[in-house]
Amino acid sequence: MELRKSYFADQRKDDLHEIGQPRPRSDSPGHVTGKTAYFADRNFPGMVHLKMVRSPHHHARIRSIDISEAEKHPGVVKVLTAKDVPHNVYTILILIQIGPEDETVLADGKVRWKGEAVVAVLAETERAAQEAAAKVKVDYEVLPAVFDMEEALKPGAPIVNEYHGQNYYLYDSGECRKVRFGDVEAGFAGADHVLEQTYQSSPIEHAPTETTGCVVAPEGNDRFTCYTNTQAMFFTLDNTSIILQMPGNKLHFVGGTVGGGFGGKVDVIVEPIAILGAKLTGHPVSFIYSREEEMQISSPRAAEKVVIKDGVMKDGRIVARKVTGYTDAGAYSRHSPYGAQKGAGHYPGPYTIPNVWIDTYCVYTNRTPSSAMRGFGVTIGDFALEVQMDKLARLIGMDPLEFRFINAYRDGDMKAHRQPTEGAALIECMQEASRAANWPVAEKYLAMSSYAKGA
Amino acid sequence: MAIRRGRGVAAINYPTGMNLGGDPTQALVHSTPTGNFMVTLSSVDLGQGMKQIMAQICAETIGVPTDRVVVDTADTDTGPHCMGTFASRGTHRAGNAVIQAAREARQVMLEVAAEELEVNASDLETDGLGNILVKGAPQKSISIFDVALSAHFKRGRSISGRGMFLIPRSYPEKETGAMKPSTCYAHACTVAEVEVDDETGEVTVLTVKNVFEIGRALNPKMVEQQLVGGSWMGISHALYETTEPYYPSRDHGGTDFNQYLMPGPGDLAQTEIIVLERPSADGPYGAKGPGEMCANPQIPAVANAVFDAVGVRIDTLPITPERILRALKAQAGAPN
Amino acid sequence: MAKVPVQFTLNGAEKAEFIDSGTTLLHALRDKIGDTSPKGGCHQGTCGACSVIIDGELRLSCLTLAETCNGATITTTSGLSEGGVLHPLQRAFLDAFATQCGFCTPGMIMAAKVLLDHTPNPSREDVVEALSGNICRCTGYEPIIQAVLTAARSNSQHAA
Amino acid sequence: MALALQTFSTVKDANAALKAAGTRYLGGGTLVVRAANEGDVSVSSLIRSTEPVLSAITVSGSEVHIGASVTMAAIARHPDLAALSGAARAVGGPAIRNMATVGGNLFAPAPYGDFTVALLALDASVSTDGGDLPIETFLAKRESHHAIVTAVGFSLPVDGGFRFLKVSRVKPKGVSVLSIAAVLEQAPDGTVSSARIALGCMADRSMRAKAAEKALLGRKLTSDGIAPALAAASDGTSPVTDPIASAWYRNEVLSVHLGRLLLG
Repeated sequence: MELRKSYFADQRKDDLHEIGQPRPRSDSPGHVTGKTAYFADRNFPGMVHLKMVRSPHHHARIRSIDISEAEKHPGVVKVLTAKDVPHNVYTILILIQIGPEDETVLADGKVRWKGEAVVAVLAETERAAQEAAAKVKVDYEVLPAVFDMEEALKPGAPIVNEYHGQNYYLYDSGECRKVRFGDVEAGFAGADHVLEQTYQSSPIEHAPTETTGCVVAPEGNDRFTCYTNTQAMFFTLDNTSIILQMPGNKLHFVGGTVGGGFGGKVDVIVEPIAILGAKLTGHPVSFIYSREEEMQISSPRAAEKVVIKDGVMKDGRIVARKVTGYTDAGAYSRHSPYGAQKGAGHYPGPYTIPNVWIDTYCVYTNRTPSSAMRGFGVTIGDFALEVQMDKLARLIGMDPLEFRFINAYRDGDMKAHRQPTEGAALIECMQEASRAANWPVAEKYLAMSSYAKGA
Repeated sequence: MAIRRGRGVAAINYPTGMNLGGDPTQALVHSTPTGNFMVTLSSVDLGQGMKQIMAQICAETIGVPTDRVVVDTADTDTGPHCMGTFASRGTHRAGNAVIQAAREARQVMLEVAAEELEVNASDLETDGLGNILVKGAPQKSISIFDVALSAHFKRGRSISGRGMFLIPRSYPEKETGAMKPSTCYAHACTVAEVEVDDETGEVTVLTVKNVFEIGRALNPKMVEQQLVGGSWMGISHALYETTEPYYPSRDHGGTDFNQYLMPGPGDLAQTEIIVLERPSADGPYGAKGPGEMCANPQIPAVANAVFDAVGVRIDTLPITPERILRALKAQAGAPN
Repeated sequence: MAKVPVQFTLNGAEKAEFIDSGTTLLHALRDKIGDTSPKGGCHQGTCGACSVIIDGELRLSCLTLAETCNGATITTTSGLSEGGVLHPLQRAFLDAFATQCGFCTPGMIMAAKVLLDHTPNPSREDVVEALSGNICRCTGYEPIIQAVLTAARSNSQHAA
Repeated sequence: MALALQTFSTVKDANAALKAAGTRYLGGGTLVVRAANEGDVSVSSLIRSTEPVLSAITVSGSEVHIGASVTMAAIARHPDLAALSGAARAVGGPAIRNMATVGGNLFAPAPYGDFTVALLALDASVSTDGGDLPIETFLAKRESHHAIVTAVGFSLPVDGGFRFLKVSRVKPKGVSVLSIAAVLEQAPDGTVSSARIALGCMADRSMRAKAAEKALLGRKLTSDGIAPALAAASDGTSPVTDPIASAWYRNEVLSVHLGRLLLG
C-alpha cells in the first residue's frame, strides 16, 4: 500500500504521534496463539443445546404442531413454541421507530419462507436436540408462494406478509422512497441520447468463518449473561428486552472479538430465544448456527434490481438520471426498509446531474429475509451505476474515465437529495488511478480539482 | 480457443455512518493510578481492529504512547451505549466519542500537572512519550505517571472524561427526498484487468489497481488490511458469490464453503492499493469509514473489463462463466 | 450413555478423558479438555478452522472421532509457543498483519506448520496449496501467504 | 439414539455389525461424520474396521491393489503411483486428503468423487469379502451395496497413458465443475488403439464417455483427429445442476475441456 501524501496536503497537518503510525494490533497475539476468546469458547456445566425445527415450505399455514413425542425424547429439557415467547411478533428497527412489527420469533399460524423457525428444542446434547427436532410434527397447508419481485408487485400476487398488507414497504412517502430534483423528463427530452438498462443481483452471504450464535448463562439472580457475537450490543439487548418483556437491567450482554461480521450479525435472531430457553429451564443455553443455517437461514445481502435511465449529451454531460431500485427483502423487514432508503440517498452516484428522479422499493417475497451487509444499500447500486457509466461513455464514443471526470461531483455541487457536496475526492482518486493503471486521460482532467470551482 | 484480455474502470463514493444519522455512541476514559488510560465502550470489534484504533485515538488525544491505553469494550454492564459496529460507523462515531472523553480527561490531567508544577494548565503540553512539559521551558516537566499518582492520592481528582457523539437524525422530505444521509464520504477508483476464456466463460482477474480516499489512515497497516481484504471481496462478489445461484428460483442454494464460491488463494489478483487522505471535517483526526466502500468498486470494474475483453455485457451478478458463455453464444447467433 | 476412554498426547502433555462415543475430536478438545484454539467454523470439513496436527499430518478435528485418536500425538496452535516465545509462524502472522478477526488463524497456522515441517523452503505455489483447505473471509489471503513465506525464510536463516 | 462408534479388527466382523439397523461404515469421516454433525439422525452406529489389509498399497509389476482405507494423501505420495497423484491431489485440501479414503470416494455423490473418475477410466475392480466387481457395475448399484469395500485393483497405464483434468471454479481446491480421466494407448503411428474416458459430474456418479471413446479409435490426437470424439462427448450425459454449475454449462464445456485434455 502506498500513501500518496501529495493530494490534499493543504488540508492536512501531519504532526501526530500515534495517529498515522502502523502500530501492531493489540489483539493479534491472542489470535495467533489461539487465546482470543470468542463467544463459543465459553462452556458452562449443565449447558443445553438449542436446535430449531424449521419450515420445509416457502409459504404455508400451520394447521397444528405436535411436540409431545419430542418432549418425551431422552435428553430433552424443553420444547418451545410461539406461545412461550412473551412478545412474539417484533421488528428490530422498532427501536428507531421503523415499524410495523412483522416477524415472529417462532412461527405462529403461518410460515413465510423455507427455513423459518417454528419450534425450538433444548436438549442436553446436540444429538438429542436433533433427534427430538425430527420428532416434532407440524401439519402444514401449503400456500402459493412468490419469489420474483416483479410478480410480487403485481395485483393479485399472494400476500407474503399480512402485517404489511401489500408486498412492499409503505414509507411515509408512499410505496417507495422518492427523490425528485429538477425535471427529469425535460432532461430526457433535451438529451442527445437516452439509455435505459436493467441490472440484477441475487442474495449474497456474509460467510464469516464464525457462525452466528450465543451462549447464555443464568447468573442466579434473575439476570442472564449472554455471550454473543452480535455487532451491536445494546441494539440486541434492547430488542431482546422487548421480545422477552424483560427489563433491560435483567440482561447482561458480553461481546468481544467477533469472528467476522460484514453486517451479518446485526439481526436479533439467536439471543432472545436462547435467553428465553435459559429462563424457562434454568440451564445455560448454547444456540449456534450450523454452517448450513449461516448460509441459507441467516439474512443475506438482498437481491436487487436496478433500472437506470439516463439522458446524456454528445459532449459527455449527463443531463438526466432516473433510477428505480428494488430491494428483495424476503419475507420480513429486518433492516431492508432502511437499506432501500439508503439507496435513495446514494443515487445518482458521485456525479453532478441536474435532473434526477429516484424511487427505491423494499419488496417482500417468500424467501430468506435479507438484511444488512457490507456496503448495505449501495454495493449493488454502485455495480449498476458504474456499468451504466461505461455503457454511456461507449454510447457517445468517449473514454470511460474521461466521461467520469466530466460528470464528477465537486465541493459545492448540489446533490439530488439537496445537500451541497463537501469533501469530495472522486476526481483525485481517478487522477491517481489514471497514473497507476497507465490509463491516459487528457491533461485538462489531470488539472481538475474537487475543490469548489473558483475556490 | 482464445484467452481475451480487457480492462475496466469504476469510481464510487460511500457514506460514513448510519444513513440519516441518529446513531449515537458514547465513550468513557479514565486514568489508572499509574497513568495508564482505560477506554470504556460497548462497541464491538469484528476483526477490523476497532480496539486498536480506539487506543491510538485515545493515546493521541491524551498525549501518551498507545501501549499506555487499554480498551475495555462490548460489555453492557460496564460500557456506555454504542449503536453498533456497522455502516462504516465504528471509527467515525466511536472515535469522536473517544476524542471527546480523552480531551476531558486530558484537561483534568493538565490541571493536576499545573498544580504540581505551579504553572497555568494552558501553558502545558504533552510530549507524546508520557510527560507533561511547560511550553517553551521543556526542562520543567512532570511525568504522567506522577500526575496520575498525585491526582489519585494527593489531590483527589478523577482524571476522566465522558464522550458522546451523535449526528442528529435527518428525516427525508416525503415528496422531494431532501435529506442529509451522511456528513462525510469516502471515495475510490478501481481499474481491473481480466482475461476471459471465450470457450468456457472463465474469468481470471489479473490485476486490480485501487485508489481509495479515506480521510485519514489512522493506522496504515490496518487500513491496508481492510482494503486488501475488501478488494478481494469485491472481486468475489463480481464473479462468484450467491446463495441462490438460480435466483429467483430458490433451488440449489449452497450450504457450505465448497458450494458457496469465493476466490481461493490460487485465484488472487495482483492487487495494488493507493491511499489518499482528504480529512473530513467531522471525522476523528479526519478519518472516514473505509471498511465497506473498499469492496464496491471492483465489482463494476471487473464487469466493465469483461465487456472490454469479449464484448458481452453481463448485467446480472455474479458474472459466472455460464452467464458469459450464454452471452457469447447469443452474440454469435448460436442457439442457446 | 456409555462413556469411552480416550488418551493422547496434546501439545506434549498426556491427556486422558472419558467421552461419549461418537464425540468429535474438536468437541473433545474444546469442551472436555479446554483447548479452544481449534475453532468450529462449519463442522462439515469445508473451512479448516478446526485443523490440528495428528501424528504429523494435518487433519480436521471436526470430522475426526476422538476415540480414533487413542495413542496419537496431537498439536494445536495453543501449543506452539514455548516459554512465552512465539513460534516463527506466529511471529510472522503478527508482523505481516495477517490476522483480522482471528477466527481462521489457528487453523491457518496449523496448515502452514505442516507445510514448513515437510517443505522448509516452499514456493508460493506450495503455500497456496497448503492453505487451500482453509477459508479466510477477512484478509483476501495475500497477507497470510506472505506471512508463511516470511516464516519459512526466517526459519532457514535461523537454521543457517 | 446417541451416536456410537464400534471398531472391529476384521472386515468380517464389521460386515456382520453392519447388518444391524442404523449402522454406517466409517471411512475417513469426510462424508459420514459430516452427515452426523449436520443432524442426520438416521445413523446411530458407526462401524469401522482396523484390519491392516484395508490400509495397504501393493504394487507388483503393473498390478496395483489399494486398500479401501488408503487416503488420497497416501496415494499422492506413493512413488509407484505417480501417474495417479494428480487425481489424488484433486480431492479436497491437504487435511481432507489426509482423511478421505479410496473406499469413501466410491460413494461420494457428484460433484465429489474425482478419484473415482480416475478409477473408472482405469477400469478398476472393486473388492469386497463377497468378491470383485468391475467398477462400472459397482457404481451402477452402489446404494444397494452393503458389504464393506476392501480394496480397488487396476493395472497401471503405460507411461503417459493416463490423463486427468479437474475443472473447478475455485483454485486450487474447489469442487468440480467436471472432471475427466482418460486412459489412452496409441499405436506407433500415433493413432489411438485403445481409449477409456471417464467423466465426473456429468451424471449423479462417474460415468464412461463410451461414444467418445469409440470415436477416438484409429484417430490421431490432433484437432481434426479428436473432433468426432468431442462431438460425441456429451452422448448419454445427464449432468448435475448444483451451486457450482448448471447441467447446461457442464454439457457446453465438456467437449472444450475434453479437447484440451486430449491435445494437452
